[in-house]
Amino acid sequence: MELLYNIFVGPFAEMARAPDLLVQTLWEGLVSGVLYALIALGFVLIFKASGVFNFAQGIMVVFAGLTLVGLYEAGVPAFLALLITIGVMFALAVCIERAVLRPLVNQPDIILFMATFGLTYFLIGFGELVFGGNPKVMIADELYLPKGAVDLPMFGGLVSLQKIDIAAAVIASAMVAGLAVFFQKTRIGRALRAVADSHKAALSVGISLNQIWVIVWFTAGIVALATGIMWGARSDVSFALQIIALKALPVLILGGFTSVPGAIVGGLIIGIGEKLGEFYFAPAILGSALGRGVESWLAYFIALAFLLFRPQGLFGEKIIERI
Amino acid sequence: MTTADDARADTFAKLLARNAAVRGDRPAFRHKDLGIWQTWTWAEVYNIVRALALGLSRLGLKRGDTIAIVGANRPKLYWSVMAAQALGAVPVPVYADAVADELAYVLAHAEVRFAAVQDQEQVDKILSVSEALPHLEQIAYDEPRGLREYDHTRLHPLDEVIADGRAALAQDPGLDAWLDREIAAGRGTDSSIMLYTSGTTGRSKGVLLSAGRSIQAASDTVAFDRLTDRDEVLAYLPLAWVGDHYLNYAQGLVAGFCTACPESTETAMQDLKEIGPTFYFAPPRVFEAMLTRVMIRMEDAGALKRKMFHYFIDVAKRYGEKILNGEPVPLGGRLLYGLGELLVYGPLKNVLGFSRVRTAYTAGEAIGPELFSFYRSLGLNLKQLYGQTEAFLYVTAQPDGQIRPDTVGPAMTNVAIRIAEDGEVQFKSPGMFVGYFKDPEKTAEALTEDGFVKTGDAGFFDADGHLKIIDRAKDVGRLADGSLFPPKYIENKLKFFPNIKEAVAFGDGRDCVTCFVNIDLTAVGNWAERNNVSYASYQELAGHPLVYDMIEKHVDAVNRSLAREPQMAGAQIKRFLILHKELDADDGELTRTQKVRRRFIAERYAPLIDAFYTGATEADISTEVTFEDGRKGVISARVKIRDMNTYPAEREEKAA
Amino acid sequence: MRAPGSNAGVAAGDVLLAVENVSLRFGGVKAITDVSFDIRKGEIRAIIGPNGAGKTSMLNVINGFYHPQEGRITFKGRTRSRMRPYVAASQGIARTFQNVALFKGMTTLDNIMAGRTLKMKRGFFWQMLRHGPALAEEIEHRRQVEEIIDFLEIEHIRKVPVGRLPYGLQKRVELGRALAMEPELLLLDEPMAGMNLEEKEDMCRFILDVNNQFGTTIALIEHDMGVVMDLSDRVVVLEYGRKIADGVPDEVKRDQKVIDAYLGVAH
Amino acid sequence: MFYREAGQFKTTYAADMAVFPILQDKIGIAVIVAAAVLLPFLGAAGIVSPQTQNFLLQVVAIPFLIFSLASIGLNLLTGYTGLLSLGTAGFMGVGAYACYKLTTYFPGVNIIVWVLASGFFAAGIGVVFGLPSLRIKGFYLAVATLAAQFFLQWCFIRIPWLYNENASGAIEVPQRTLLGVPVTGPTATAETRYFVVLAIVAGLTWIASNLVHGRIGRSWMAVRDMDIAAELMGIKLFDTKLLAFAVSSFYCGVAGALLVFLWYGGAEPEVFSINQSFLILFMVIIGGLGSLVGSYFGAALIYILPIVLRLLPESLGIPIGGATIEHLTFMIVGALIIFFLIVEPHGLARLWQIGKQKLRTWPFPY
Repeated sequence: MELLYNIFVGPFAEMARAPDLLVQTLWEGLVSGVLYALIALGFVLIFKASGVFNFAQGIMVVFAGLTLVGLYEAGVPAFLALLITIGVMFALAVCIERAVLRPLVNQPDIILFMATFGLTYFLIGFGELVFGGNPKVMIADELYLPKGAVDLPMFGGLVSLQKIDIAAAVIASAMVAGLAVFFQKTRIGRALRAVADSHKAALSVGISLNQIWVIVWFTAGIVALATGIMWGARSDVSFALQIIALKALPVLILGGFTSVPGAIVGGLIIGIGEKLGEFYFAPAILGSALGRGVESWLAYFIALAFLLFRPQGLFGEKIIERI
Repeated sequence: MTTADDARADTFAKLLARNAAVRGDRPAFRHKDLGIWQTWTWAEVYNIVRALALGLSRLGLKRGDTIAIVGANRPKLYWSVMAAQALGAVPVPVYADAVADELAYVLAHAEVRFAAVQDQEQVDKILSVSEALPHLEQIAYDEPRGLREYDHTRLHPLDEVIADGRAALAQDPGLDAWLDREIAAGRGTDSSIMLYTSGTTGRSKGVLLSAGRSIQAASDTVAFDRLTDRDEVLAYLPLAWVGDHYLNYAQGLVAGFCTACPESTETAMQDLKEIGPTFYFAPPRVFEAMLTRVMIRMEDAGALKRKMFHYFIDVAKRYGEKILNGEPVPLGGRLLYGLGELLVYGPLKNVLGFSRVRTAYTAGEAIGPELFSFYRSLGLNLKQLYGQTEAFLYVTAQPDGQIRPDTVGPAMTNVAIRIAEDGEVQFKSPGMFVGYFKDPEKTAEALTEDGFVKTGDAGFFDADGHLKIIDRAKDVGRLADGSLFPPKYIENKLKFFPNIKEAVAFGDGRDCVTCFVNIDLTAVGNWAERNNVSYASYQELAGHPLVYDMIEKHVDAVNRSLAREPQMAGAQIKRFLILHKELDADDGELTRTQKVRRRFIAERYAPLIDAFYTGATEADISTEVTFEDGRKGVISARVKIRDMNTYPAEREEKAA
Repeated sequence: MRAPGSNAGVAAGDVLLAVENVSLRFGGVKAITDVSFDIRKGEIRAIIGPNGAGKTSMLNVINGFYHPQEGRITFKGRTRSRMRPYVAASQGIARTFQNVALFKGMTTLDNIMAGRTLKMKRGFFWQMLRHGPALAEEIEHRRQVEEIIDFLEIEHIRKVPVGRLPYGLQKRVELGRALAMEPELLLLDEPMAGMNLEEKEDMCRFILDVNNQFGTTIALIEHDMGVVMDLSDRVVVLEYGRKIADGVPDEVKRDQKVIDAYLGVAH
Repeated sequence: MFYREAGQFKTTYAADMAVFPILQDKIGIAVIVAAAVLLPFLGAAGIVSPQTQNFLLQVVAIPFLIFSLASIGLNLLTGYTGLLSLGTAGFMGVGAYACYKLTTYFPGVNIIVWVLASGFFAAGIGVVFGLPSLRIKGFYLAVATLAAQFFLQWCFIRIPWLYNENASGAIEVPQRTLLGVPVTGPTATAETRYFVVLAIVAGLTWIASNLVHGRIGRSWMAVRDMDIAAELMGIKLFDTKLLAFAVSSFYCGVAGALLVFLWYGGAEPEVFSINQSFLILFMVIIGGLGSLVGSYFGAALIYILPIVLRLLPESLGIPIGGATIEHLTFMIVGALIIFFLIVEPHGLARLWQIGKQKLRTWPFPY
């Protein structure tokens, strides 16, 4: 009885009691949701085009961030460093295509999945070898990313929005829009969509599969870089980040593995859900002592619960099994 | 098993009883069935056979009846033979692949009242000719598959016959005693089996063998090859062939060893490998096919492995046979061979299923010396024997350590052999046949008045007293100077060279031996490629001087070897030519079984033969040929003739 | 190999399975519309019809893989509105598939052994030890499976992973797997699809042998009209998910609707 | 080449269905077992120095065996039943913590009993997180196992009761004895612990092989290869999958308990982090999905190889900083994973099979 109260009444009462806090929380959720979405975006791109579930997306984020910072620390001007980093991500895409994807073409998904694990390990080792293992501070200022916060008076309280978060949201939206255009309008984009359906189709568009892979992984690399910068600016650039790659899984489950908008929506649901759970439900149900840190698993439970009712995901339609 | 108790056991039924008593728990038969080697001990077999015998007798089988045995090597069929013999009936095994009317002929001629067959196929065959078989009353079959719909008034599953026998024995203990009496009533003089000789010449004849003699012969050879009840054989040869009945059935019962039956013909090789027999027989062509398969498969191996393989095969060529014959071999050689055994010979014998073979025999036709020594050099104790149905197989066999590719060994224990003045081999043996069934004249023809069997083969003993078969007696001719001329013998010697596909020798009544040679297109073709000899057609290749030189070497080698044999020295080849076309069955030059039709060829190529003896160095010939598509055409060619020099007959050196 | 007493009390000709007014939809798509027919004990029943006529869906309904929105299925006297795969299997309905659905990673032997899972009773404990009763049971069933292997003449591929087998043999192994369930009703979905003539003849022989040696009732989908006419006792014809004819081969062959359906004449 | 199978024919189904039907294989296994048993006596025999001896057992043999056990567990689930799991470490943790609680509450009871018993707790949890497999497959299912992984690890951190409110927040393994000999805790010698681990791992491997060669193993593989066909043959998918989850988690649980009690001697929740799960998964993939022997190969490669890599430089006298070696190791392991996936997606087990086949048909190539 009391439990039921703690679940269905308590939290909402809490929200109602301090709406400004609620807004704050929602905003926080929104922002982390955006970043999840960005990572998920990387997954979706690659999954669409090469059917690979790219576990390495997480480390690519870290790697991109580290390269950028590392180069800067090595004395390279910030924006040059940015360009070089982009170059590095391209090189990385090419290497991956050559060394991993091409030899493993037509292997079962699980194998390619595993290969990206291997890739992750390699990049971790490489990154640490080159830039050292300890966390770095993102060169936000040098990249003219906004600092500080704007405080909006709301419901008799103040909701403070970090400028960097706003920037993140804007950039993320811009990126999504860009990608959408890229997919809908450009020839390559259409080719990519074609590949998602069938590899032959892609060839008929006149682009070799290998090229497409390079492009896709490169694009994913750019997304990773953006994510790296944003995330880095909020906390810092460390290898711990790669774990958040796994957060993308529930996001994708909700959004469906191949849908860009799905990735966004999923990301937001997860992000906001997590924060709400963290601040309202968990303490109410588990008590303030236990209630902390549920973020680490809540996302998966949300996705799981969701799956049990819609196994095909948010945007996928019902699969009819044939024999 | 001592000769003493064989003397007591003078029928197979008694032998079976003895085995059941002496080694009741030793395996007697195996059959790869339902995925595993089902195994029956001698005691079990004796038990089943008794039940089966009773079952058959309840169906009406009596002493003196004949019962056809048709099918592949299956325990139940062997047991049917035993059961019949226990009742004093005479089993008549028939080739499973015989077409309906051959089958009809044999069954009718043998007046069988019963038939024990393998499966639906054989049943159908018999039923299809049943009106030609007035005597046939009952048919028992092994595999019920597909037969359940059939009318079962004359048809019985062997299992039911056995079950019926069992039931009867269970009810009436008296029957046991009756069975014992029946078995005891058997005499060594009774006919124990009737084997039909394959009818190459005229209708096939039913060779009657007696129990006592068969067992005596088997005992001799079992002793000769020291076979015991620890041995295993794989029975894959046709039931109706004397070889199977002797090697597996008779020797099995005498020695008490275990006979294994393959699952099916397709799996025979695999089954051979699984069983790993200790005693093995195969005709030369089987060994030849096996060697070819080995070489082909090795071609697919990696370069390194291939090199190693061939290297050690050479090592084996050098030392293998010597080691096998217990001759002195340098230590280095032994070590090298030992290494080869580990790396090549051992594994090879293993994959071929020969790992455990103690004694292997081949017979039936001449075996190429190359082929023969290949297997021996691997350490496989392969030997030759000479025999025929009328002798219940063995006439001669090679004792361990005295092996030669070109002889068939000295007379087998208790066998008397003599060479008639016309060169025909005649023998008197413990296992020799009683007579041809219902055919006293032919029996008389086959025997000399003093009771020796005429083999119809011509041969002679070499200095070591090893018999050497040279040809069918009727084909052996004489040169003008009276020296022996055995065409087949010479031709075989030539054909052992891979480059020579066919050879036809002439000389009967002439003053010297001459010979046509057909080159083997594939072999010579390869040779031509390696020595970049270019050619456009078979004809051109055949006429090529270099090819002539190569063949000349071969002929020369044959002459040398002939010179080494006093009786053959006269038959050395004086002149030869290479035919411009392949001898072809479509042109009637070969029989369908690829045997040369000497006379026909002689007529057809008369101009060439004349050229031989007029001393011309080349001759023109044009022959009509039939092409693949049946069109007729004429090839004409100018064929060169080579003269050969011959060697004086040398004193043959003793074989070590 | 026959399930003991499987046709106890049921004389040949009795209805083994009856399908009544079955309709099946996927979303808006109608796969089967109001189809009724029956399968009699011991007969070979063919289901034919042009592509997309709903033949396979029908089989899927019969062994409970699809659940029809309307209609009833009566099997061995029990009427259900829908079958469940497990029930169907344990009640004696076995099945082969249009495009072979073997367990690729397993050998011929294991595939057929898997067919006997339902018949194996030994629990986890004994399975864990793989001795005593478990081993005895395993051996017993192995023997039975060997009977099937012998029956289908696939001794030589006993221990070959089925993934490596040619298509024709795979189909045969699949039949063996179905037989291992000792079914009373055997559903064959295009058993001869993609076979060469010789393989087809073998398969025909096996199907007939199964039918008359084990008395197994068989329902088969087949495109090869010759085969259908030779094999089947009765034929039901579907088109666009509806039944357009039902009867013995000869009358079906002469049925105008059937001819049209196959010649694709516009209605 | 060393196989001499001619004459090795089977006259009973029992012999034909044996796990090692070939004589030469039986011999091989016997040799391996003997070697494993004799390993701890190398020191006593003076073949290796005591330090090396200790190193061999403590750093190489014991953990190798434990990881092998864990990968067998995961292999039963992922390799045999085809259910991808990223929660292995979580289930191992359950085993470890269960064992810890049990032995604190009932110190009297023999620790071996608790080690095995803790497997059942893991099995229970495994089943719970296996429930979603009723409806979801493939990567989707991986989410369920990830949920398990993170939830369980969170529990290990957040629930003090689990680690008896130790200030350190970690398990400290108490001393427990078997027949008076200490098997856990600081005083337990490497030899003793090695033998205990060896016995348990060997025993469980034997059981696993029995399972996969029988009805249950066949149902698992049937579900893996073609679940629809399996279902229509009367194999209950749900039950089969849950059983796989249970058995697999049991193995992982025992492995976890061994890991903490007979190797580390104490553990923070970090030990059971997602990375541990990945390592085990690598072992299974590299070793070979659906192969028990493969699990051992995988464990050897993924666990022992880095050790070798660490030792290599100094043994070669190349001066490299420890950290650098760490990083290099990461890179090499990562590269190796990709390399093996490329040369043989079916893992070392397949390579082993191919090699064996070559030896059997030697000198023929096939």
